[in-house]
This record gives sequence, C-alpha cells and structure tokens, in this order.
Amino acid sequence: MSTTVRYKNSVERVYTDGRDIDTEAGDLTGEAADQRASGSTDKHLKEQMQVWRQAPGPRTGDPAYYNVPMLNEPVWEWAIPTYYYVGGLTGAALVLGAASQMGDAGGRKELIRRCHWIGLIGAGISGGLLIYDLGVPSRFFNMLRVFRPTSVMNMGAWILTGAGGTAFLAVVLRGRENRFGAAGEIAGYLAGMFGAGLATYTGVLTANTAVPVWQASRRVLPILFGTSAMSSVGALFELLGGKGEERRLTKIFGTAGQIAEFAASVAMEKQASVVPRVGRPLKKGLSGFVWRAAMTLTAAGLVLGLIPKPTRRRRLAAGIAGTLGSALMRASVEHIGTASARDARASFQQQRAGYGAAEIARQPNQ
Amino acid sequence: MAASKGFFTDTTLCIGCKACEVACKQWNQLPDDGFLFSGMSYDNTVHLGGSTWRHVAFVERPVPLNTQTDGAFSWLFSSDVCKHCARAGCLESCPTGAIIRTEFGSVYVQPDVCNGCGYCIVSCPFGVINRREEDGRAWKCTLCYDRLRDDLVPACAKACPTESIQFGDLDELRAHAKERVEQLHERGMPEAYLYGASADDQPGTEGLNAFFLLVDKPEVYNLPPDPVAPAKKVKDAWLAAGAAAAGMALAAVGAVFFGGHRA
Amino acid sequence: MGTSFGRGGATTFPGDLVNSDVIVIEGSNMAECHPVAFRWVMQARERGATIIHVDPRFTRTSAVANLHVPIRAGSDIAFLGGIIRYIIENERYFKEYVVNYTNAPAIIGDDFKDTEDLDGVFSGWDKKKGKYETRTWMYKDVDPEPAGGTRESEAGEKGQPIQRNPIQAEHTDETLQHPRCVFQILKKHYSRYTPELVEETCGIPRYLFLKVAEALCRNSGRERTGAFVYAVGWTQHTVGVQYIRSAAIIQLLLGNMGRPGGGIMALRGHASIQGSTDIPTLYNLLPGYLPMPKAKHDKDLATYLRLNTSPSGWWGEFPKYMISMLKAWYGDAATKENDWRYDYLPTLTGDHSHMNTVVDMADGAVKGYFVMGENPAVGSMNGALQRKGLRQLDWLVVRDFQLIETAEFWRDAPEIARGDVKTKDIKTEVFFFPGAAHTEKDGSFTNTQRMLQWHHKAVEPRGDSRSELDFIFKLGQRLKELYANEYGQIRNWPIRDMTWDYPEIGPLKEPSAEAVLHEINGYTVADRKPVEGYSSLKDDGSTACGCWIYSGCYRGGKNMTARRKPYWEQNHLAPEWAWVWPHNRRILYNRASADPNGAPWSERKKLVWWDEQKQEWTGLDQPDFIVKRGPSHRPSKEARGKETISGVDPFIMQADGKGWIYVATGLQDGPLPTHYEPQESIAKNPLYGQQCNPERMEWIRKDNPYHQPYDDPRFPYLITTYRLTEHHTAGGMSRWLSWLSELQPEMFCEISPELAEERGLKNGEWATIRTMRGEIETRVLVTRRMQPLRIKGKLVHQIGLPYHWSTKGLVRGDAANDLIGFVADPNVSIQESKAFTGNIEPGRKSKGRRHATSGRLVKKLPSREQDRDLPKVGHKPESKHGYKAEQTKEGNI
Amino acid sequence: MSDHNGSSAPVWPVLRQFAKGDLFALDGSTAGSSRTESLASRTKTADRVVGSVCPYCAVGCGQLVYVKDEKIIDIEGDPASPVSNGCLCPKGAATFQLVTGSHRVSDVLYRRPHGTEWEKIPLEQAMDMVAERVKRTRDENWEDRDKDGNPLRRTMAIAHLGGATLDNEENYLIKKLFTNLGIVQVENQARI
Repeated sequence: MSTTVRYKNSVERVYTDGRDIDTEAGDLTGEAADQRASGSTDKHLKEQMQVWRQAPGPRTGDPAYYNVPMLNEPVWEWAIPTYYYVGGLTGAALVLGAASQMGDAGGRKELIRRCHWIGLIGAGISGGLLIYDLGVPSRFFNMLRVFRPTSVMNMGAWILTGAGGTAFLAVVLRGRENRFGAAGEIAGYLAGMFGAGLATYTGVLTANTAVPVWQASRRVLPILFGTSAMSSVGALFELLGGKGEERRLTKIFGTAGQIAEFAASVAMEKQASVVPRVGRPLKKGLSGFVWRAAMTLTAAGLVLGLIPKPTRRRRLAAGIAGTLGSALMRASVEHIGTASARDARASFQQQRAGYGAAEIARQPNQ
Repeated sequence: MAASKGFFTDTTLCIGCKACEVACKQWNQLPDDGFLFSGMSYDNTVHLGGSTWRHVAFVERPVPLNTQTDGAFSWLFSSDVCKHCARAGCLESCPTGAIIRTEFGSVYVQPDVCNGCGYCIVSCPFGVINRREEDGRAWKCTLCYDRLRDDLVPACAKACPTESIQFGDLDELRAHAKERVEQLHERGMPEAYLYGASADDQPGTEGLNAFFLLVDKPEVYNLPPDPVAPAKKVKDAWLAAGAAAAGMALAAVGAVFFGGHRA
Repeated sequence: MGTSFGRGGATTFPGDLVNSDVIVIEGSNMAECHPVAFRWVMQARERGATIIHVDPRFTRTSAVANLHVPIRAGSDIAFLGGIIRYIIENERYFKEYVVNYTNAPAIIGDDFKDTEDLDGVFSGWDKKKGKYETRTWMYKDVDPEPAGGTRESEAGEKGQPIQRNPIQAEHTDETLQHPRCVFQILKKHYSRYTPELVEETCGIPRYLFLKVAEALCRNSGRERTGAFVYAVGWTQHTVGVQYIRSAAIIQLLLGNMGRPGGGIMALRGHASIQGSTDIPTLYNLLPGYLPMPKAKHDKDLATYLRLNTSPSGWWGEFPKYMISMLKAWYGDAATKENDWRYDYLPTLTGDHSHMNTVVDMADGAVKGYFVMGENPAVGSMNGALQRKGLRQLDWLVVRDFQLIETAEFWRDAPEIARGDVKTKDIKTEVFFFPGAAHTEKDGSFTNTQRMLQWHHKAVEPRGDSRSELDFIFKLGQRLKELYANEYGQIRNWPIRDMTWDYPEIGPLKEPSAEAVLHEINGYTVADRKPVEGYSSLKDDGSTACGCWIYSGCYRGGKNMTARRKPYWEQNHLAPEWAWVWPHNRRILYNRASADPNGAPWSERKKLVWWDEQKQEWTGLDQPDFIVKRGPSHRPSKEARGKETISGVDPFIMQADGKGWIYVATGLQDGPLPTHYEPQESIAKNPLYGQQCNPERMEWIRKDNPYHQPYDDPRFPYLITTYRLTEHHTAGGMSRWLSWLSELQPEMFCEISPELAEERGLKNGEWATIRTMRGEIETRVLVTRRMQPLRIKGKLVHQIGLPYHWSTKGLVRGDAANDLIGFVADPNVSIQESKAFTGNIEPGRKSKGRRHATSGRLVKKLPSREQDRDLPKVGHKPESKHGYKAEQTKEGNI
Repeated sequence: MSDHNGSSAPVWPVLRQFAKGDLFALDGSTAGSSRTESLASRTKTADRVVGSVCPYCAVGCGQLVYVKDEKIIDIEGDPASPVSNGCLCPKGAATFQLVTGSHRVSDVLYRRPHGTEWEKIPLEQAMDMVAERVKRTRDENWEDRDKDGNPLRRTMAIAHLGGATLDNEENYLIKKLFTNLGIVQVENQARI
C-alpha cells in the first residue's frame, strides 16, 4: 500500500507494506506475519487520533492521557444494529407465533404462518448480516465451534441457530396431517422460546461489555431491546395491514411493546446518568440527537396507532414511525456506545464513583 | 500445566526507549501502525492496538518525583501491554473459542480460529485487543506463546535494556514486586504502588498476569482505576433479559387471550 | 582525553559504571542514544549511586536521573570550571592521588601567561599566523623540541602533534604551594569561576550548581568514585576538546581515573567509530595513531622517527610500530636500505579534514569522491554547501543499503525541489553500489569501550551487494592491473609493491577478513606466525604489523575478537569476551587504582595491585602497566623510552607518566580549558574580552555566512541539535524501516511553553526555523522539558532540533543540519552543531531556501566579526576558503 | 472449522467439551486448534545461529542471527554478551528489518553526467569504470612536490568519506589502498 507523507520537498512517494521484508532474504513466519496491512494505519486509531494541540500535562484531579480513548470502540458497523432490529423482530414474532398456537388457533392460522415465516426469513437475514459484519466471514461457523456460556455472543449464535432451525421446521412441518405436523407444532413452541431469547439476548450482549454507558445500562438494555422487538412486530403488522383478530392481537402486542419501550428508554437514561459523564452521550452530541429521535419516532408511532378509527394511511404512518423508531433505537445504542468508548473519562469517573468492580462488592448476592 | 507466567512492568526503571515495541514487532512480524505525528510528547503509537502489542506511554507532569532532588517536573514512562487478566473480558466473550487460556496462564488469540466478530474488542476493560480493518481478525500480545513453548523469554522482556519489563513465574514476580514497592517506599518514594498485582488489588479482574508498578494515578497512564471483567456483571443483564422475555411471552399470551376470540 | 591521559579512548566501559557512586552525564543523552549502556547506569542508581544529568533539555536521561541541571548550550566549561574551583577552594581534592599521579606539582616556565592575565588569551599568540606558539606553556627549564614534534596523541578523534622531548617537569613542588606550579596556576585560572558566575553564564541557579559539586566531592577519595559520561554534546563545539579536558581535570583532582566506577566514558555513535580512528579513515593518521608524514618536516624516515619518538614514556617504542607497519604494507619491497619504503607515503600540508575537503569540492578542486556508509548531504553541517560540493564533482561513488540523499542529491534535494538547481545541469557522474550488511560479511567492530567484536557472515549478500572489503580489494586489484604497464614511474611503485594478496574465499571470491585481521595483528615475517602482542614487535623488519595497538587480537592464530565466553562464566570485566585494545585491558590507567605503594586505595575500590610475593602487578583486570615494575622503581637519569616510567606513573602513554591537569604541549588552543562562547551565542563572554576560542576554525565564505557573535537581533534564540532513541544519526539506517519510522514519524522542534507563548506557537502545529544558512519547517512540541534559563534577569530560550530527517525514506522532513554553518574546534576539526543561534515563527513559511543556492534569506546587518576576537588576536582575512588560511593551510603542521 | 487434531480428541471442540465435561471451553486444551497445539518458536527451526554485533551505535551489543534455508529468520540479543546481556534498544531490535528489508537496493546503479534517471549496469563494468576514473583523476592531478621541493606524492582531487559504520578490516584496506594511491583526504564520521 502506499501513503503519501506530508512532505512537499520530495520527488518520490513513500511505499510500504508495513513490514517491507524481502522474503528472499528474510522469513515471514512470525505470529502475526500474515496480519494483513493494506492501509498504513489502524483505521480506528486514525479516526480517533487527533494531533494534540496543547502543552502536555495531565489535569490534576481528573487526569487522562492526552484524551486518548482508554477503550477500543466497537468495530461494528450498520449491519450489527440492523441485526439487532431484525433479530429482535424475528424473536418477538416467533414468541407471538408460539403464543398464537395456544388454544383454539384456527382463526390465527394466517398470523401463525406469518410469524413463522418472519422467523425463518428473519433468522436468515440475521445470519447474513452477521456474516457480512465479520472480519473474516468465511469463518462464520466458528461461532458454533464451542459452547461457551460466558460468551453472550456464543449463546446468541446457538439461540439464532435454534430459532432459525425451529422456525424452519415449523414452517415446513406445521399443519401437516401426520406425526410431522405434531413435530411442527412442537417446533413452533420451541421457536417461541428461542425467539424470546433472540429478542432479548442482544441487550445482554451489549450490556456485557466494558463500554461505560452500556455497562451502566445493563439492567435496562435487555428490556429495552425486548420491548423494542415487540414494538417492531406491532409496527410491521401495521405495515402488513393485517385484519381482524390478527390486527387486534398484534396491535395489543405492539402497543404494549411501544409503551414499555418508551418507559425503558426513560429508565435507561436515568440508569446511565447515575454518573453524569457516563450518561453524556445520551444527551449530547450526535449520539444524543439520534437517541432522542428514536424516542420521538417511537412515541409518534404509539400516538398515531392509538388514535381511534385508524385509516390505512395512518396505519402506514404509524408502522413506519414505529419501525424507524425501533431500528433507530438500536442504531443509537450503538452510537452512544461508540461515543462512550471514546471518552476515557467516562470509564475513569464511573470507576472512581464506585461503579467499577466496587459495585459488585456492594452486592452481597453476587 | 506449567507455572503461570507473566510480566511485572516496573515503570520506575523505564527509560522510554521503546525497545519493547520494536522487539515485539520484530519477533511477531507486525506491520507498522501508520506514520502519524501525535504531538503527545514522544508517544506516536498512542495506544495498544491490533498491530501494536507493546506501547510506551509518555507522561509529562508539572510535579517532580520524590526521588528527584530538584525540579518541578517529571517525565513518566510506562510500557503498556495486554494484562492477561485472571478474569479476562476478551476470553470470556469470545464466541468461537479463538481466545483461550494457555498452559502458562496467559490469554491467547488463535489467529486461525478468530472470525473477527469484534466482541472481544468491546469486552476488554483496558482497551487492549483490537482489529485491523484490512485484516479483520482480533490481535493482541500473546505473551510470546511460541517462545514460551521453547522456554524463551518474551521478546519485549528480553530486549528491555533496563529491566523495566520483568518476566517470570507469577508467584515470584509478585513477591519481588512487593519487595520492590517496599524498597521504593523506604527510599522516599511513597507514591509507588502495584497495579493489578493480585485479586485483592484488582478484584474486577481477579489480578493481572501482567501487572505494573506505577507512581501516579492509573488514569495518568490511561489505565482504568477499577476495571472489571464485564461478565462479572452480566448476571444483572441476564436477569433483565429473563424478565423481558417473560414479559414478552406474557404480552403475547395476553394479546392472544384478550385480542383473540372477542371478534 | 589523549592529551590528559595518553590515550583518546574511553578509559572505562559502561558495565563498570555499576561501581560508581556518582555519575555525571553531561554532553550526552545516554538513555536515549545508548539505552543498553544505560542499563548499567540504572543498576548503579538502584545500588544507591547519584545520577546527575547536565543538559539544556530535560531528556529521557534526565527523567530517570536524580538530578537534572538545565544548562545553556555551549557553556559547559564555565560550569565545569566552577566545579574545579569548588574542589580547590574547599580542599576537596584527593591530595595523595593528585601529588603522585598528576602533573599538579610541576612548575611551569616563567614566560607563561594565563587567560586571567591576557583577557582570555594565553601567552604565545601569534597574530600574523592566527595561532598560538605554544613554547611558553612548557614546564620550566624544559626545552620543547622545536616546531617539528609531530607525533599525534591517541586522541579518539583527530590527534594532535605532541612535542615529545623528555617532557618531564624539571622542577616540582609536592606541597603544591609554589606560585608557578600547575596546581596554583589552575587555582588562579579558575578563581573567577564562582557559583555566581556559573549562574550568570550557564543559567544554573547557585544551589543547583553546589548540589552537583558537592555530590562529586562527596563521592571521591579512597572509598568512593565518580564517573563522567559524555558524547557529541561535548565534542561538537568550537572548544569541544577543552570540554573534555575540563572533566579530565576534575577526575584527576578527585582521583577518579583508573579506578572502578571512575573514569571518563566517551559514548560514540557508530558501531565502529572507535575502530575507524584506531585504524583511521582519517587524513592525519596511520593505523595505531601513527601520524601521517608532514611535507615540511618528515622528509625521510630518520627525521620522521626522530620527531615522533618520545624520549620518555611508552612512545619511545615508536620506530617498532612504524617499521612493522611499513613492512606489513610493502612486504619484501620494504628493506632497511630503502627505509622500508617510507618514501611511498603521501604527505600532508595542512588540515585536509572533511570540511576543508567539502569547500575544496565546492570550489572545484576535488574531482572524485567515495562515500561509504555515510550520508553527508544530511548528516553534515550546512547541507546546501555539502550538496554544492557534490555538484562540482566529476564522479561520485556512493556505497550504501539504499538510495540515500547523498546518492540522489541530483534528483531529490531541497534546491532541486525549489528549482534553484536543475538536474540536467549537474555534471556529476554517480555510481551507486549496494553494500553488504554486517550479517553478510565477516569482520570486527571496535565499540566505544575499545572492544573488538567479530561478527560472522550469516548469509551471502544478495544481487550485486558486496562488502566494502570486497569492493576495495577488487578496486585495488583492478588498479594494479591498470598500472601494470606504468611502473616505470616512481609514483606508481606503491601500487606495485603494496601487499594485496589476501586469500579469496566463498562463492563470491571475497577477500578473507580474517587474513586482513592477521595482518592487522602482525606476524613474524619469516614464518608469518601471528605475534603475541605489540611488545613482540621489532624495528629490524623481522615483524610486520598493520596496527600495533590491535596487536594481540589474533594471538596464536586465534581470532580473539570472536571469543564469546558467556559473561556469567567470568568476572564483571569479562576478559574472555572478545578482545580489548590495548592488550585486553578493560580499565585504562588501572595502576592508579592502587596507592603509590601498590596497595588498593580501599577494599571497596580495588582493581589492580602489587603482589609483593610474586613481584608483579595483579588483580581483576590486566594491569595497564609494566607488570614487573614495582611501585618503588625510579628510573635513572639516563633512562630513555619506556624505561623512564617510574613505579608511580600510571599514565604510561604520557611522556612523564602523569595525568595532565595542565597540558604543556599537544593542544592548539591552550593548556587549560577556558570558557569561550560559541561562534554564535546569545551572550557576551562574561569572563573575558575574547569572545570565542581564538583558535577556532572558520570558513568565511559567501556560502557559509555567520550570524553576529551575540545579540543578533535577527536570531535571538539558541538552537541545539541532537538525536533520538528511535532513529540513527542521519537516518540511513532508520528512516527506511517502518518499525522505527512509526515511532518518530516527523521532524519536530522542542520549545518551552514560554517561548511558544512569546512566538505564538502551538503544540502539534507547524513552525519555521531560520538561520542565515537556511530555513526549515518542523512540527512543534511544546514542553516543559525545555526550560527557559534566567541569565542576568533575562529569559534565554533554547530550541531543540533532532536532525534525523531529510527528503527520502518512509518518514521525511527538513534536515536540521541545513541550518548550521561550518565552524570547528581547532584540535580535532569537529564542527560546532550543539550551539548556534536562529529564529522561529509559527506556520509553514519556509520556501525551502538555502543561502548557498538561493541567496540571502534575511536582511543584511554588519557582521560584527570584530566582537569575536580581541584586537590583538586579529581579524581573519577572507581568503580562498576564508578560514584562518595561515593556520590551517600551513600552520597546523 | 479448520481444526484437525492429530490426537484422538474429537475435531469439534463441542464434542471435546462433552467428553471432558468442560462446561465453559475457555481452556486451550479444549478450544485449542491443531496450529496452537504445535506452536513453537521459529528460532528452534534454525539451521544455524551466527554470532554477531549490532551495527548501529558504538555500545556493541551482542546479536544472534538465526538462519534457515539461507534466509534470516530472526535477529535478537545475545544473552551471553557482557556488553548487553541480551538486551537491544529499538534500533538494535529492528536489525532484522534493516538487513532483510525490501528497501535495500541490490543492483549497481549509474547516473551519467546531466542524466535524469538511474541506469542499471553490471557490477563488473561499474568496477572497471570506477577504477578507470580513479586512475585518470589520479594521473591528471598528481602532486609530486610542493613549491619548496618537499615531497607530496599525492593527489588532492580524490577524497573519501566513511568508515565508522564499517569493519576494522575494511577501514584498514581503505586506508591502505587510498594512502598508496596518494589519496590523503580520507575521513569518516568521527569528525562529523
């Protein structure tokens, strides 16, 4: 790769592959010899790093290291928040599907079928998004290489596999007039269980990190994600324009979700701001704006949906607002995390305030 | 299993020469991290990262060290490295099993397994492990796992001209470090302390296999004052997830119950 | 150091610093430039030693020292002189040592006048010649050999003619009270170097100065020792040699020489820089510090030997070394009848050192130039003048790893980028030969502690890469062939007769480096058996030896330099690791580690002592003394040569065996170090009317302009240059490596917050720095490590500039050396790059101009040259080169 | 899954977990790959280890050069050296890159007078050309005696710079050859 160095008095450009070893003369077999370096710079380092413009010297009382981020920020791009949305939608739909299987489900046949299909397609898209985001996509199946309960992502991989698998069986088998039909019925229920996990584990995944704002919000994030998943299902069915029982049912489910989501958002803001510096990304900057926008959209969806005598148009608007609100909420959580990771003082102040490891010591049951 | 090995980085012996950074790059054959002038004293690598596994911090302070007999200024150097925590965030979060605990007690990323999911990156409470965009995999200090297999000292510790980086059996290192702190206290450097030498010092990580002797607040060196392996707090989140899942199920059943047959 | 102790090499080795009780690092940034040697300083600190760093900047060395003393660049002699005064006034010197082992008791001739008497000039100034006539500096009633005494000292850099009569003081006063004794002269010379003056000159507060002086005094005597460490921070001044002399005086007064944890550690910057002076690629020396013949004096061998053989001291052996060298060079062609072909050697007529060569080059007098493993277009002063020289050549041969700036001066230089010079107008033919790395050739480096260490060839060089050994050997073979038909002319005989028959080995038919080492070591001519050491050498042509001081490195046919016995299997001197000259002695002058009676000064500091039983010197190190000569031995009056060395003369290379506090002969610019301001200073000399060293070398020419001597309104700041841990000198071995380049990726300057405020400079942004020679742009590091000094109530700002970068490599930037003018120390022709003046302003305002090619950069002001020298010192004529022509063209000889 | 264990352990680590009753799969013995299992330092595989000395500054730290298949695989400090005890500074630690780097040119290059580009020429030809130029310049600029008749026996038209980075043996041959050609302007970094 090449990089032009800001030196105007040279004729030649600079070329380097990062190591510049003549492999006829020297061997490249070290541990990281095959680490690819097509760009000269660690991208994240470059983005974060700004030339320090002051005379050095840590601030007394509240020191930091040239405001360099202490943590590494998430490397996830749009695919992961999208996955949060799609996965949540998938999971919540499967839960709804399973619930709909209960009792006399005759009138909800279409709803159940739709839920299972959403589960199957959603799981497929989810897998696709995850593969897309991996640094080394070809190694996607390594996710199932081990069963590691300490890793929320590993659990998530098994859950997603389970959800996708059972949704597939439910779609294929359910409703058949034989033993397979019964298996399909069971698969549907199992899918509901996996779905509940799928819709909420991503909140655990986010919470289980060193990113201060996420860690501080860990008791809310799964609820936020779960409730948001419910509202996405509600919003989606508004868009799909279901009728009758399906419509009533999803409306109740979605509205409950939206109300809860809004409440969870408010709770999260409060939780995260116990240490003010930690909560800052929720209130300030672009991340704060996105967060507010998501909340507003969710609220708008809720209000639009609650106005009596809905029109097709209004239902569409409510569906769009709800969908956007849900999706944007996931994106904003991602964004807030990035902003938080970039702020070394968020971690420092959080830990100094007793919300590092000290917090665990204060909880005797842990 | 061999005895646990680790680093004791005594920053009072560091001269900021960066031999550790280069020795590491040389042995592991890592690429450069870009030619960026940072303006941050003599630190132009800025932070540990996917291609920088040893990093020397340069802290210019308007206060002297107690061992300096004059002046109103001091310049601290500290060679940072992966801490190989007893409770390692990266290890616990790795979904593929790429990150493992080795027979030396160190934490190792298997580059042939890692799929680059990036979860370890946000799980490390020290901001150590990172991905390089073009490469896609997560990388960090291996404690020279390959060298340890052949009883060799890690490259950085071997190169360090002033024995600021000491390598050895963890038990011995800890004992030695304790003595060293006492010695420094006697010599009139009461500010010296150990960072992460044991679970008592740092319950959140249950102790670091690569620990440090510092003379100022950890934040000054860009180290967290009370880090915690995220998984230590994950129970709260799982409980919340359980509640959310239960709530969702309840809502679904409720919706079916209330919304179902009325029509 | 050569003039103080007898040899120019470091007197000790870094590992021995562990034994020091105090270490003063001055003129060196040891932790940054020699990190691994600094290992031992850190260990000493951990053992309780006090580490003091005296430096204009607070560096990585200061950061781990116990005490950092900020000093104005270029004022070290005032500081060290202050310490000398402190030692004397407070009677803190090691009296027994001083009386017995130094020339402090010697009585000086009545004609000698000190700088105190003559306002900054010693007696003997010859205004017409622009140099000193040093006769008056001599010991009383000792008649120095007239003008011709030309044997060079073993100065690590360029040696100096030392007049080698039996320079033993005729009169001494062991009570040190005689007003004309060295001790009293010294006392008077430094009487005004008070703490107040130090403060006013160096900007060092009184209490700080006293702390240093006290730490040194406290850690001397029988039980304790201190060491000085210096590097180019001392040598690169117009009074560089005298800086080192000041430290030598302190170390002699405190009795720190030749003892464990004592001595003066010179730290050198290149792998074999000591080797390249021992076996000199220096114009004025032949291998082993034998002087090159001077046209005027050394007309034949007999004269040459007479003028260079010392009647007293070790240099009485001189003819053996010289004749053995001629025998090694000319083999059978060298016979007693033809004076061993002494008449093959070219002769000198003046100073032919690098800077003179460059100006000659710029004036078109030099046609062909070989550059091997060096990058003068970046590493030398006044880069534009250097490159101007290169443009005037007919041909240039560059040997290096890659296309360095010197190889591409015709294509990639600031003046080309600017358009001042066009590539197609440059007539120079350039040959670039790729060099082999140290892993691709056998050979030895001599490190800073005089240790020869062999590196073995690991792999064959690739492509056309070849070692310099191979290049020179094959060039020699070709020239022998080319001249084969022209041996009728006498001038071609040296080519014919030069022995050049080294075995060719390996797939590339390279000459055997071991065979060359064999010749360097020396052998008996009859059977070509390696000699055991220089004591085996003869002056009858029966032995041949390429470099007598290295004799013994191939003893018994064994390559001693390749010895690698692990250090843990031997004592801390590691005598069986490689080989140290002379005679594998690790600490020089170690006879002084014992008292006059031969017993160690103390148990704690024992090193070498007299064994009554065996009647010989013994101990931990190889005695740097005549092993069988007891402490009570006194030479007879008739004794000559090494027989004159008494049992209490530890400095055996000196004519009188004593450490020279006062250098009666051998230095150009005075017997005692005297504070002079740098050529370009921010202050008037507070001590003397004479501003600068009157003997300094100047090159007054249009392409080498100087600023006003002090208070130049255009250039109010002091600039000093240095290097960083992360790069190597001019960068040829570091700027192309990504692992090093990323660590220090851009040229920068270091300034204090106060100067930043004054000039509106911001950290991380750009600055433009100007001198009359050129202008460069750099990034800015604002740091409290740069501390403005308060001198007479005025703030003095210093600007720090690393000099590693230039137009090529992975990381680039302007070259600091383009700012510096040619001006040099008279003793060793080393340039002054550690202190000069300049100006700084914010932003990228440099147009890349260089005075030598773009013309004047700043408004013209009167030169005020007269302020540099007293009227009686005179004014330097503008001559061809402009330097004191008399002095350097003829007079030095 | 790229794992392929030579041992009897199952290929899929999850099965290994079952076999061992390892619930968490954190340990290398469960989650390790075959590459990890056979990991070893590359210096172990060297054909030979060559004693050397750091080429940068004058401290003279000991180095060991590891060679395999006529390629250098590693250069690091020699622990036996009393000078350095196996340590190296950053420059010394980068020696591997210095000597095996692709920045090194391996062709002889020639720039003709007024030329704007380099030309590759064969080594032998270049050596002949340089020898011819030395001879011509020497012959044309010979100084036999000064104006007072003192012997000079030299040429001032050829000069040399360099030596402090070279070997003693090289300096010796440089000094010997050039002195005998009558070249006195032989200098090195000691002065710079």
